Amino acid sequence: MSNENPLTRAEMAQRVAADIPYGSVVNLGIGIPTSVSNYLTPEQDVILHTENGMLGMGPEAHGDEIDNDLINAGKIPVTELPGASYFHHADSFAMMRGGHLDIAVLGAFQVSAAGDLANWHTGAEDAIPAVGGAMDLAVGAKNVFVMMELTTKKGESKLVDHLTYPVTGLACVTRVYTEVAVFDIDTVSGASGTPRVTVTAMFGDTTLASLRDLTGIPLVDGTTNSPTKGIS
Amino acid sequence: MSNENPLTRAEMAQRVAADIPYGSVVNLGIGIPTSVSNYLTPEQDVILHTENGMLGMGPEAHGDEIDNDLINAGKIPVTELPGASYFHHADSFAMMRGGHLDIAVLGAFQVSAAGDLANWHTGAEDAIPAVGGAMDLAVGAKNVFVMMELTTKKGESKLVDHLTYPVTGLACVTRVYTEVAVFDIDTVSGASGTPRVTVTAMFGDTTLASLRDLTGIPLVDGTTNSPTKGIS
Amino acid sequence: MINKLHDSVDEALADIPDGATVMIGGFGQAGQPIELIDGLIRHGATDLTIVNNNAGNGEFGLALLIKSGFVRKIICSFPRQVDSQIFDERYRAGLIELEVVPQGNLAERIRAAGAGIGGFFSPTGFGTLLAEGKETRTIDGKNYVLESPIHADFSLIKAHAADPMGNLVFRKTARNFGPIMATAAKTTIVQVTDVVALGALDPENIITPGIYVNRIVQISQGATA
Amino acid sequence: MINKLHDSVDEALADIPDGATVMIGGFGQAGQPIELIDGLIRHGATDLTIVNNNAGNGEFGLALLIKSGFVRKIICSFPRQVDSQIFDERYRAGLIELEVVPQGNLAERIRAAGAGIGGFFSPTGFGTLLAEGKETRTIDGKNYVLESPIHADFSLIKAHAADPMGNLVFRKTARNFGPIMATAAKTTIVQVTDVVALGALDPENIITPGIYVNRIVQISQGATA
Repeated sequence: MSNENPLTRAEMAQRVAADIPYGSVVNLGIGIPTSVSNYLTPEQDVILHTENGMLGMGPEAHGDEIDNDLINAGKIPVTELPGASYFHHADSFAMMRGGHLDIAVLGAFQVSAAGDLANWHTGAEDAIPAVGGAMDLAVGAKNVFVMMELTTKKGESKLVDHLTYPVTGLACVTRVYTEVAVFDIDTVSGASGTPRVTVTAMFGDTTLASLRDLTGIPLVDGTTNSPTKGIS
Repeated sequence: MSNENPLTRAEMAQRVAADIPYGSVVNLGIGIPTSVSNYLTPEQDVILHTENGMLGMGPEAHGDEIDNDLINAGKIPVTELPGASYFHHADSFAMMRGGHLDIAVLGAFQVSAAGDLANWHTGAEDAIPAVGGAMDLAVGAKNVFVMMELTTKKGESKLVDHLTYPVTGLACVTRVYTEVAVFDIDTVSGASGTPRVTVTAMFGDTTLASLRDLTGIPLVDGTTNSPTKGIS
Repeated sequence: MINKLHDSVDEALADIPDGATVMIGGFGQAGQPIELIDGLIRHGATDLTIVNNNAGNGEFGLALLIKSGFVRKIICSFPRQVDSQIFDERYRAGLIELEVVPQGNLAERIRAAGAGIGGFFSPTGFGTLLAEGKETRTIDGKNYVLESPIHADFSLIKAHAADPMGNLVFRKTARNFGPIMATAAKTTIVQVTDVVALGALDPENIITPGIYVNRIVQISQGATA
Repeated sequence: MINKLHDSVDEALADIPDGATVMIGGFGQAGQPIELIDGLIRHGATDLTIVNNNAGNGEFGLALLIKSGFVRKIICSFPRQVDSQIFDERYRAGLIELEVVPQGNLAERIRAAGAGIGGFFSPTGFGTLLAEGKETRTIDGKNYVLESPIHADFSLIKAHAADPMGNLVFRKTARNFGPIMATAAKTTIVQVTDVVALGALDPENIITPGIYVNRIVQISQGATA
């Protein structure tokens, strides 16, 4: 699929940030999802959770602010905001697993039409497995947003009918942000065998036909609705 | 069994207190076991746990010391000692269940030769069941000491071959203090089917023969050893 | 700025429906949210399932709620006390259902609900009447009972101080069930003595992070409902 | 008076035997007890099973311990990092065994060991390679994997301050695995920056009660092993 005017990564992050409802508690995954924090406004009052035991994480620390005891999941020094709290690892993941986070934003190798997520293992024979908190976030957060390019370097769709990469979590992804479109996944229908993927926004010269062609998924047209659908 | 010179309840409590090793972490059950605290010396450095979320509990509070937010398991106002800490109920019972308390001292209706404990329910048809933390203490503490009169008002032994009252915990009691004798129970052997109950001390004019006769248990004579046996 | 402070008890409790499962904090009187309980009685929702360590003491708070007849069932560890006459009477008259749970299993089941655990094997209660009908398993030579999480629709708890985001600190043994019940309910309502400014609580010392708190009502010390 | 303070790292670690399971606190560098790890290398116990979130960064601490060849197996959630070259090399050479556990299951399994739980049903990892061969169960329509506790012989952790009884407070995200690892080991050894007098820590703010701590070693800030 060719597209002359896709979103840049910064624009994708901006889009995700704009879609996060007021007062949400959010975990931003390592890598590109972390950049979403650059576009959150103070008025959104979003509370950031980091798996290593903190709510109310502030921006990256610089200069004198750097404290090696205060880092994020990517082990980068960060700051604390008023109202922050610290807790141990079992409490941190209880918070996650217990469904208390509103949104986790994660990267992905693949997402299936049923909302299955693959983002922890390439499946390569000689790869050293390392999962971190990915599986916990996938099953724990109320909403899992994925940020990824829609296609691989070879031009294959990463939104697929069935995963070919090892699973991180089943029926967990609720929305996928890509450089050419945003997809909402109805995981409830998906779990009962009738997955439903709706295209809620398209960028540049993307067409629904081209997305259907690329993904092979019977995408539903949701672009006529309001651009930002509510989350549960 | 007649005995003209049994221990008083205060003497029993004194005896239990004297047997608690230096630095032990101890939970004293509601009722008579609570009185053991009256005989612990500062030199013993015993740390008292109360199930409602505290280590380092001090003596009962009086007058201006009374704070309704600081109570023991019997809901009596108490005080805090230097080095005390507070924690929530799940943490308090994790501490208990996880085997971190050295000794629990409990009352009992019956104890069996295998170390089974009955202390929560009379078995009466119309009794309202109420268990509190009894079952958690029974299985959680490294050593469970029971304090009880050896006989019922009808003269029946409360140290029995098999419980007739509803079970609180199986193979958990390690020592029984009564007004006429102290019994050590080898629960490890008990669990494998060969219970072994040793009499380690007798008071007044008690004889081993009279104890065997009363209990119907093949009691081992351990009174020639040191009066206070070590605990695990 | 996030502000979870509500003006009144009645407003904070207004949406509790008939048939709700409501956890109520406290161990005896310590940590018992008396003013919220009094509000729940005024509110009048019926057919409630109540989770608490006890079944009320004396003639106030939880005991009064039970007396009101709004409680269909109580899940607790220790109903029978010297001053539990109100519960005792209704129980003997067959007017209230009782599920007795060993105290540590009660606490762990509440925690499990908040922590997304589907069930856990506890050694407590094995071989007793309270484990009858429950699945058991021997693991590494030790016997366990499978216990389930207890979820609630609402938790009513008492804390010492809150900031506007709902971060909480407690006082002494009044902490007891508060922090775990806050995690196990869809909606947690807290009565506090003090409300402090955002940032006034040391992040190292917060016991319940605000994520677990939905509504805060301030009850001045010594106030009556 | 109870005093768990030891004079030196080497003395505190002296009885760790070959074949021990040793939990080591820290998430990356934060909370990693570097001086205790350096001591463990000097001590020379072999055939160790190490539990940590990671498998070492750079050329210090846990990475050096792995390089020493004393580690037979590591249980962790995230071994592969940009600077995990020491682990990577030994793993590819077949010189170290690896058990990868989702981070939340790792934390909960450690907590379960300390809390006397025989096993628990976790939704994390269901349907993935990491649940292969494990018992699964559907509870109320949700899928779970049965996970087991992880017990340790020793835990080596880092805290900010301790009193002589071993009550601990931590600093910021350096808290991470410290409090739960302290509960899961037969013997817990803590390195701290500050030692304070008994009573100097507010009982409301103690994160790890002294009951979970066996030995304390003070490491002055900025000290090298």
